[in-house]
Amino acid sequence: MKVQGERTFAAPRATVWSVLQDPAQMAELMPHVESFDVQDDRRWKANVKIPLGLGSLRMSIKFEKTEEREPEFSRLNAKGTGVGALMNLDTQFNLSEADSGTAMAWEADVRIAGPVGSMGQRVLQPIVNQQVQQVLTALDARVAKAAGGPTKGAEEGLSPLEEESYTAEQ
Amino acid sequence: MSETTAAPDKPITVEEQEVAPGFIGVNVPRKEDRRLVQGEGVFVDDVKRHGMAYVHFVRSPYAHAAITRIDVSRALELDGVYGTLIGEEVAAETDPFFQIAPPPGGDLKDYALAVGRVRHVGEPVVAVAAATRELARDAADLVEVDYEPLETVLDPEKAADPGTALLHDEVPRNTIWHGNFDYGDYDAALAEADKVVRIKRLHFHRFSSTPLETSGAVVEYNRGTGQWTIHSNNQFPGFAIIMMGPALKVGMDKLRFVSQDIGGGFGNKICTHVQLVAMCLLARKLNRAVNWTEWRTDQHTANSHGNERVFLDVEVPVKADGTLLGFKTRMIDDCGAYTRYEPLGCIIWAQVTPGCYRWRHVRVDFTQVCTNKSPCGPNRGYSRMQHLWFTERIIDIVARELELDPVEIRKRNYIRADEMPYETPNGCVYDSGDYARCLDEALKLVGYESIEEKRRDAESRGKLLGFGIGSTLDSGTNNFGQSTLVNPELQFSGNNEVATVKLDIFGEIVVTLGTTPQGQSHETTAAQVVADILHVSPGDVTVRAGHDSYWNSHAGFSGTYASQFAVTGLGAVKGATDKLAGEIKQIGAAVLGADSTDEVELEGGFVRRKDNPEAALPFMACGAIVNANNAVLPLELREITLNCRYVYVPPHQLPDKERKYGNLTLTYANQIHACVVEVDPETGVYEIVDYGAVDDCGTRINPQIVEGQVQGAAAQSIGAATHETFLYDEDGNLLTPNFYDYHVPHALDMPPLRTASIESPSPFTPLGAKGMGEGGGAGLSAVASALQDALRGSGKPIVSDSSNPYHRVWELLRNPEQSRELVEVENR
Amino acid sequence: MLLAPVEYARPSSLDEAVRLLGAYDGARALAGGQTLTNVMKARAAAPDVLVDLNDLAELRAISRSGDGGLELGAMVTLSELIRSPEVGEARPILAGVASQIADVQVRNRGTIGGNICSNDPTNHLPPVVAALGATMTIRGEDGERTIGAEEFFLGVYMTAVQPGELLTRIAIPPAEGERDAFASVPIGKDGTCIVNAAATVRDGQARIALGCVAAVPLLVTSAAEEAAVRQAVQDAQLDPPSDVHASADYRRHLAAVVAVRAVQEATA
Amino acid sequence: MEPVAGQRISVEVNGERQERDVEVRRLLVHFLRDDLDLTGTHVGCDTGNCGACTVIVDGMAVKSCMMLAVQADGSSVQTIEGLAPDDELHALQQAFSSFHALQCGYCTPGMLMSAKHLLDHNPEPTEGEIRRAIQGNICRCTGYVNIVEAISAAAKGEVK
Repeated sequence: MKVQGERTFAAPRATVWSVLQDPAQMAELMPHVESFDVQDDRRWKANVKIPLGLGSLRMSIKFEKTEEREPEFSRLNAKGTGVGALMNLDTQFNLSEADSGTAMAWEADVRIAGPVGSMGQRVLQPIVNQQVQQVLTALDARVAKAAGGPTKGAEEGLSPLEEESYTAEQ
Repeated sequence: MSETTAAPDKPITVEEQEVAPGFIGVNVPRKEDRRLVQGEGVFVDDVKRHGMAYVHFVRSPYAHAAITRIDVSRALELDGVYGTLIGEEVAAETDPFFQIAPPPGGDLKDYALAVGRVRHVGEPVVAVAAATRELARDAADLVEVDYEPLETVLDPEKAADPGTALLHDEVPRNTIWHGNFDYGDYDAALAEADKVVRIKRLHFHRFSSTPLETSGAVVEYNRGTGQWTIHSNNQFPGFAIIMMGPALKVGMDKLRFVSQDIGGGFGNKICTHVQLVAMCLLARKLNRAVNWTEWRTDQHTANSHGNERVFLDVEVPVKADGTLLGFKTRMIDDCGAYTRYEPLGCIIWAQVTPGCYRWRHVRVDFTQVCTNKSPCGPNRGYSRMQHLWFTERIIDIVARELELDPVEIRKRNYIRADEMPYETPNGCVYDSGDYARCLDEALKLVGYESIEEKRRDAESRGKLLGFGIGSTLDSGTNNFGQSTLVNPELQFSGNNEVATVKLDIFGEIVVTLGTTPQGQSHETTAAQVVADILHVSPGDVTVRAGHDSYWNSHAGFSGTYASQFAVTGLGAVKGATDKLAGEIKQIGAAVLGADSTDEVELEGGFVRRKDNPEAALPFMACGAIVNANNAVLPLELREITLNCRYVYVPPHQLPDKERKYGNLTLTYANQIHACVVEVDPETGVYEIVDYGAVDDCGTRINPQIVEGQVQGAAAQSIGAATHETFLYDEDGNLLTPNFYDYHVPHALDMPPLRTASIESPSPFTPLGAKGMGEGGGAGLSAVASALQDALRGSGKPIVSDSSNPYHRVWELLRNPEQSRELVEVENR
Repeated sequence: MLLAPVEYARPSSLDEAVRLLGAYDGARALAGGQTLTNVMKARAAAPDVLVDLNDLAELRAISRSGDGGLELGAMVTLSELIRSPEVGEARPILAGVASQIADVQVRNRGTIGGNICSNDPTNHLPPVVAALGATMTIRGEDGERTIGAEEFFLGVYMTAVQPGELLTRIAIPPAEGERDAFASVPIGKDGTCIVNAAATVRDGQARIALGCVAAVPLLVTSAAEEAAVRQAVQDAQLDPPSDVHASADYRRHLAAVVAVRAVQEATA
Repeated sequence: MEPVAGQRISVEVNGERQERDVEVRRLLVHFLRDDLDLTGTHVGCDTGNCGACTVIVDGMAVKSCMMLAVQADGSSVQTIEGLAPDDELHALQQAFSSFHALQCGYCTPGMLMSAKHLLDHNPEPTEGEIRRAIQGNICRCTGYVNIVEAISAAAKGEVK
């Protein structure tokens, strides 16, 4: 399942970059992180509780930066395992200077397997879309905090459906 | 000569007292029913043993991956966990399963659990045994397995491409088997043709009959004798023993197979020997009985699927008058990750090479490849269904392109009744049949005479009406010699089945069968045959429920599969009963002072003198004399046991390996189905509004049971044609792993189903009967045919897939040109 | 398959139920269990405590409200909905749609509250309550709040009912000349919906809720003419999921079809 | 009262009171099959689709794989074993046999319980009502034709 989008932050590129490169800050973007452990500046682990509505799915996720070109490009891989579920996430983003601040073009390829996967795409696709939106909204807040002021997006409390440009496909 | 019985308005009901003497051909009530309607049947999960462990398999979440680490320690720490089994132990204690394919396809290594590598989602990796079902599942969740994902191979049309990843390092190009079949003189046929119809690609999809009872076993190990008792629902113990003995390195008598009631099989329960070996190892390791009951999700993700098959570059030479001369195609068959009954599917289709038609010139290039999907195995209509669907698609596409009437082109090309027995281009001998008459019956069932009125009526309601025909040949009683056509080194041929019939000390007639019925009513039909021969009532005959290889009533090919019981099973029953009747007459003649057995006859449970019916000896006395009072018998009669075993062996011959030529089965029952659909042009949603199924399986031992098989088989193919499909995503995850997404027909989905039959007795079988029950595949053709007809006014799309859910029909409506590109006609 | 270990309580009063839901982390209400039990079998959900609502008689009531509308307790089963004379008089669509859900056995256990709280995108009732403008009353230890469908449905299997809270009542406004209809394209006859839509029409204006095309039922309003309805659905720029039963394109196409059919049936 | 992981339940099954200690997570179907050895109730899926586990709880047909055993505490449950006295057949059981409404017999107990529930609430069902009543019971053998005929005949008293 591929999801991608673009958004702009009212913050300098260096600020956005610093947030996206800091495992500790990244961790706080994720839903319900229960524990967190940085191995080195490229690899870290997190135990998260992903809400699936009827219940939540505990996963231990290994993150690894697979590529980075400061200050504009970074690629990240995340492998998650949990009871009855496997997740593989490949995500990358491009940062560019924009008049209002920093523009980020991002894409993510999320794959979920195991019994949870058998719940069907009709269920998982919307769930993934929503989780991605929450991460992005949290990212807004993070960047704003780092930049010492709210971003446009966070200010208006962007709801998933109002996201500037956002597409999902299988 | 054949007789027609139109479909009864109401199904035939049966009352015991109405049963007349002469039970063959009568609807005797089923002996199986009473226990089953009371919930007193014994299915495998109903078997319990003291201290029994429940087993849960840890299965692969990856389609293709290397196993880098397995840690069961946390599972073993859990209270109530008895133990585990992993691939390394299996590899150490067993040999890989015997492979039917010749090298290099046959070089792959297949074990009871994944060894070092997983090749499909759901493949068993670790088995965990615990005190309860729940605990076993809990412990399975504690097993840690690390995987290194590998490139997956999912597209059968690309599997053999150079550079594609390999599933099995020993198998180049993922090619399990390749062979050419060339019958008649195809090039001459092509030269003679007035028109040549070419079809780029036809696709037969993956599905299975998904028996409602999943696979399972309760296995016990006797340390003293080194023998396993395997209570299971495996439907072909003869084959399972052949696979398991060498793997476990034990003789066959160490593997005792027991089953009573089996909740449907349809071929899908033939290949459980893999899990059964894991059970045997666990039972021995833990020294306790172990229960494995497959979950539905596991059955869909990791049990036998029907073979997926693609037909490429199809070429059909046709005469101006619509006479079909032959066909040429390249077939690619996808058998999934392992070969467990394959590559037999690469030859089984050839039993019906020309389908129902007088095609004399056939050229087929056949390749079977492996992919990272669930292993395939026999599925009702095994391998013939795919091929027969292909022949029917050809007929309808040719008819559409050459604007020939679908009924007329069939009648013109059907093999005729007066040509029977008919030898096909590859040497198979169709024993009997009248396909044209079956078609006429089918047309009556769906009211074909008024089809154009119905079409107008549907159009007035905004619906597109379509009419379609499908046919199958249900070839039965395999000649296992056909296996040598895929692997000349194999030492298999012929077929056999066993029955024993005894007259016991109290006059009880007891029958044991070598078969493993899953709803086919063997107890009932066997009793009918015995009753007729011994002149008693079926009620007087006890047929032991189920199968037990310890009863000494099984042979190398014992089991219930491939449409053969009416021939092999009942042939054995008849043979054994004839022997018994002879022995009873010998006793009777001696006791009643007759000079020869010709002077006595059997009647109403007595053997009596023909010249003086008063002089009669009850069967009970015969049983008592032989078993408990034999000193009264003259010496020469003391060898009589009244316990008769008979092995039926069909008159098969060795096929010609070089030419891939010979008769591959003994009987060829015929089914013609017709259906009428109404399509909503706005959505592609369609409904089957009329459905007729005609079956000709020769002499019917019990018409009601035959009709039940016809209805059930039709329902399965209607399900397969509409919503049932095993689809995978790009990572090899099955998208339909349960009955929620794998939609099988329920009572509201089923169309009005009408049946009729004609009887063309087989000249080659003991009772004139033919194996039957697998003919449902006709429905897949009939539905595809009807949909193509319904859409003819919407851009003449070609229906090229056997799976036609609503969205595919909508695509055809939306973009007919795309499907039209598959077809071209060359006018000479 | 089999459930993970879980604890259980069957309170006999609403207050007790709310207290239990609040007192235990990972506590979850168990209504009919026709969805939750299956998700727990797959271990895709593993609540720590199940609070069984089946003894709460006050949640089983069906009554006409003063304004002629309907008050439905969250634990009213689908079978009770089908048989209820009140429902038949006030909003027959609820009975009609309920009778299309799953099968008799499921309808005997499954509840209206459970159906909308699970909010599987293929469920029948979320679009219906959205189209009817129903309000949901949620009770927590700090009291009750009543919200509309737009606030209630948050995502797949997710609603405004927070941990420690309970859906107690669904209020259906009086018809007052509104006519309702439901249209769907299911898999087979009355199978799982591929796409569905509920519509209410009054004075030529239609309120349509589309199901199966997003995480939550999608509400569109338009004039009741076919062209207007098609336009309204197109303007909604649907981004439906693709799965084994339908591509996103097919769902998008069907959404317009069932919307039109629902409106046409309501106006017929 | 506070949540428990297991409890002693008392259920009236086919007219007999049964008391057992069960884990909360134990499904009613496994309570019947494994704890009470009433193996006539079958399991055919893990998603509540197939209906092989259908039993009647307090007069209502339910799928016992979607109900916890503890939820049946204090209830009255009827299974296939209780449909008729040991030596007798219920009219539906006789009809299923007469009309050849079963082949492998695996779906039959659940099918019979759904049919019984139907006739208890609707003694004279139409064919459509019969099909609707067994929609939640999957049969892979028969195509349902004879099952529908059998239920109809049993309702009309056309079988002895």
